[in-house]
Amino acid sequence: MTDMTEVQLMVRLLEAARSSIGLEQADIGFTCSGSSDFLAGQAFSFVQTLDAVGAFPPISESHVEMDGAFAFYEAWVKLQIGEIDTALVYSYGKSSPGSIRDVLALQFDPYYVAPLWPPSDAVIALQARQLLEFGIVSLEGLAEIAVRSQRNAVGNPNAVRASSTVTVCDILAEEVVTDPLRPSDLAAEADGGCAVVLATGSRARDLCDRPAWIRGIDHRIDTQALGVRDLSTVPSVVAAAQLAGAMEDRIDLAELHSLSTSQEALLLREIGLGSEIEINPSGGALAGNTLMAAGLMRIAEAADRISKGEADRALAHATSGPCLQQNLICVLEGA
Amino acid sequence: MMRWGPWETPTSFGKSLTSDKSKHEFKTRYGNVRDTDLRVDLVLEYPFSRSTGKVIGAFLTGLREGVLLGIRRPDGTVMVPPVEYDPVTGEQLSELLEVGHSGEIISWTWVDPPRPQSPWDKPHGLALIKLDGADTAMLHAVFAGSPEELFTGMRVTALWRDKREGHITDILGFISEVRS
Amino acid sequence: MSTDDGEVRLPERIRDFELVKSVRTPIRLRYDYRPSAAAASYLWAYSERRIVGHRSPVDGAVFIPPRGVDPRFGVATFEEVELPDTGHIGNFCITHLPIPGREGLEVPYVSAWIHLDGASVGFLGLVRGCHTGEVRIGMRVRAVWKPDDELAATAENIMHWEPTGEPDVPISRSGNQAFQGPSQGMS
Amino acid sequence: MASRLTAVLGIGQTKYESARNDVSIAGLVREAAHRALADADLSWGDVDAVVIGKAPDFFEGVMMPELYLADVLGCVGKPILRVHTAGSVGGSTALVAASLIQAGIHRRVLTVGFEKQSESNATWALSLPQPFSVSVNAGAGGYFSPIIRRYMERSGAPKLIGCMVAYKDRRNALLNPYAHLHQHDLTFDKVVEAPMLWDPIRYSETCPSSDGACALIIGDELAGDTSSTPVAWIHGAAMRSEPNNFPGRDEVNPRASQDCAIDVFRQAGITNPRVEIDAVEIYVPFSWYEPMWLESLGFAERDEGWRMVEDGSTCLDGGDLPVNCSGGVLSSNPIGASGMIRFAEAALQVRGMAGEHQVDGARRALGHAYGGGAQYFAMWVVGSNKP
Repeated sequence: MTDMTEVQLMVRLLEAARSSIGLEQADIGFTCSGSSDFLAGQAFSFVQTLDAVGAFPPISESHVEMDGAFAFYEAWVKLQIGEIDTALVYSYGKSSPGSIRDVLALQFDPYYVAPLWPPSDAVIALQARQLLEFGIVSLEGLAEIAVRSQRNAVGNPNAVRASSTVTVCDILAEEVVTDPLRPSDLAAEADGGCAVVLATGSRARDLCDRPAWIRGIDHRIDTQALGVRDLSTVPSVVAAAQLAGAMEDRIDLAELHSLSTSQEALLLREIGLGSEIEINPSGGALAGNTLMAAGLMRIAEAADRISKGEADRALAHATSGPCLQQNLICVLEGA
Repeated sequence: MMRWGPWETPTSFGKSLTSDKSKHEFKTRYGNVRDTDLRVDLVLEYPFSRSTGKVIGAFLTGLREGVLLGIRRPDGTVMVPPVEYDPVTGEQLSELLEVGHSGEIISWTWVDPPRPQSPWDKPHGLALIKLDGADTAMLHAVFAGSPEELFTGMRVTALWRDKREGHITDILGFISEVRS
Repeated sequence: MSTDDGEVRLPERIRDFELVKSVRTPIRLRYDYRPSAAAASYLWAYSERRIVGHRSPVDGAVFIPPRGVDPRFGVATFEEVELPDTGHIGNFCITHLPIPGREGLEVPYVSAWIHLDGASVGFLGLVRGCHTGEVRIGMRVRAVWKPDDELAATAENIMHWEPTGEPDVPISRSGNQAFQGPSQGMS
Repeated sequence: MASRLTAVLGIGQTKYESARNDVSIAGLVREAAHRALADADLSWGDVDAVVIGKAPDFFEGVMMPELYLADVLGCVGKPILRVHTAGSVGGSTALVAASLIQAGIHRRVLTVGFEKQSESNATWALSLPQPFSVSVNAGAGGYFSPIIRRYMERSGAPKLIGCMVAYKDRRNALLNPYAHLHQHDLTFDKVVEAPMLWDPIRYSETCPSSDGACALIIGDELAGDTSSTPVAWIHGAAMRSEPNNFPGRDEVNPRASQDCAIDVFRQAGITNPRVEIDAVEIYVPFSWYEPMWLESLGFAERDEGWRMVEDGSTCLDGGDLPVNCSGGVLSSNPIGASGMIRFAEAALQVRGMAGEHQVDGARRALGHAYGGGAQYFAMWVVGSNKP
């Protein structure tokens, strides 16, 4: 939780992102952001946050009411046109003033489901129970995912839930809060933001010793109605992974935007990520879920590992909507 | 706490915003700023009035009259609650038909404590329920004494509100078919 | 091509009833806001009849209310500046509609961009104390504060702004045009 | 690599009304999308991706409604993006959709802008309290009125220019079957005599609050070449944004507006827009914004735009630069769609499919949208020939 406003939060992050590669805002060809009015409790909330960018002289800029990963996609599209060579993407979420569990109920259809105000954790639990009962995952399996996240998060200064000593027994000893899930099965809420700079070809090589190249990126959506979907499958993530070329070569690591251990188990199965792949070295969204930014953070974390030379090929995933309804896959490579 | 929005009277607005809790002690406190003293508790509320169109309107009419409706897809399967457009092909759907008041729990969880606007003010189940005659499941509350009473595959039946107006909460929730 | 005629076939049981055409789905969400340090300091200053802004580290421009950022350059601002409670009207609107949440306010009323002496941008306030037809761009105004025993940590301490009677600021130097570049305010 | 040729293949609009009580949100969006597909002679399966835009989610009380609307737009298994750039959103949304074609990622994209304002109350959604500040403004008019006042002061324009714009646009609306306001018995005197709301803005000089949706099918060169109906080729597309309030800001003629216009005309190879553009659809929610934007866009010199209104240059009948022949935002304003309607109407003109409000022989047209505190801009130039 932060007492800084979104604009104060982002002014520091944007400056850090640009100056890390020696760019000023005037050098950036296109800027794109992602955020949510309902999260902020304000209409046009992103207008104020534009103040953090330094948008004068005026900038070519757009905004999606989505996770920043989709702003990242829009910026990538602009770069594909070939008329600009740099783009800045940012997103942020400050969920502490409101109640995410209630706010997210308003993502559902407004006639049949939203008036029942299903809490967001309960919606996650409906899917988790199916996965458990279909034998796709076990409670121990979920606990192992929670342990891995908390241990990996120890080295991540941005994580809000980390532990170097937690064990599967500790997790299973936790009280069930949203049947069948325990506190450690659900992502820890966090206020925060993320900024990423993209550049094409030679410009990227000039700006960065080892850029993380976007080899493929795709996103797809499934129907929303929970009772229509088979919640034990995620066709949209399978399609996105395939179209992004994820399985065309081995993958060293994956950063997954899972809001629960059950979602992570399902993503591993649907994308086909085996035990040889390092999963969520940052701890993932489980260790700190910043609504509207956690997806972009996955891309940023994966890119960071590549830039540091710790991986050659990485997969980043972002999601939106209830029960992994909409999914984006980005494949990054070091060379 | 301040309210914002025409909750009781749709034509007028609630009280304006001021900072709270700061009135009495500010002089002595100045210079030692404590942000928590300036917290603002805002409630955004509005009684959205939605036009339904014919398909959703028909389902809500059915609820008002104590009838549950589904809609038939070209492949013959039945969706409950009825949607206006086919989720796979995008085609408009039009044939509404009656389905049963009872069905089977496909998945469930337990809401405890209930949220401020939950359909029930005591701990309750939340479940995906496939009604008899339907091929898809609907989300609703399930009433039980504890989560131990609920299980996937459990037969449940709708508990209707006495005074119904054409709203998803005309069904209070579902209860065990055996108990009913 | 699909046919989208919106027609439906209803089962026997409900065919004779009047169809539901609308549904009420109230929304109620609670937000608990905490002010940033800059906002808190700004609000507490009001309780002592002081107005504070932020000075830009780039060229000394003074922003009010302080939001911790200079939006032109996207740089954080920290330095607090005390501002007088006098200034001029940069621009205004005579409104004949009530403000949501302020039913007590008589219409028409004048809302104006108040440019405090020494500030580089305006902020909004109400203007009273003269006929609405007399309000002008460039008119000099001063704050009218609530009585001491009603002061709190809120911008509402200033009930409204009233004319001082001093000569107007020329229109070419009024409002956002009042800022004359880096030299100003750096003393 | 450069931008690929891109064309508008189909356009769909709903009838704009204060309340579309006969449809759900889905039904409203669907109506426009379906008509756009029909116009392009395509079916749902021909669409590769969807880009949807609307103004604040508070208007309908649905958070990120594209999630719930995916089925309705035949989008399951496809990509969908949701744009929100304040009042300019309809324009920005069309530009994001166009960029998917320009980049060579998709062949045909459906883009939709909508607003169902009757579900709530725009004044409520636009006046949500800002924590730690005092509310002294009622609605958007309270924000734009001072800017208009400054324009009037500095240009010395006659006081009734705004009324002339309002009268012209409402008369144009009578020629557009989709327009919300059809005021058959309106006279110029009635416009002038209307009460002041946000002095100097009269009630008659403000936009209505509408339900409605607008949809476009945007396709690549091959799709444009093989279309059975005329298409509108995109000659230029630009967006610009600047902060809301800063020292030295010219809020009457924002730099972002000027820069955006320069960019879009440069891309289209236009050096004299007054001569080279045949029809203009600009975002005019308050009547005085017509002369203000004409200046900012380069159709008139600074402080001279009002003369184009006064001498009838912007009239459909006899003017050399007809502006808002559709009736404009002043006659229909479903906020999230309003910008896209400008873009769509510009395309209709160069396709020669604008019906009774067609500008004879229109070859190139400008679509324009703005939002926020006149700080977000989206523009495109479309033409009947390939660029």
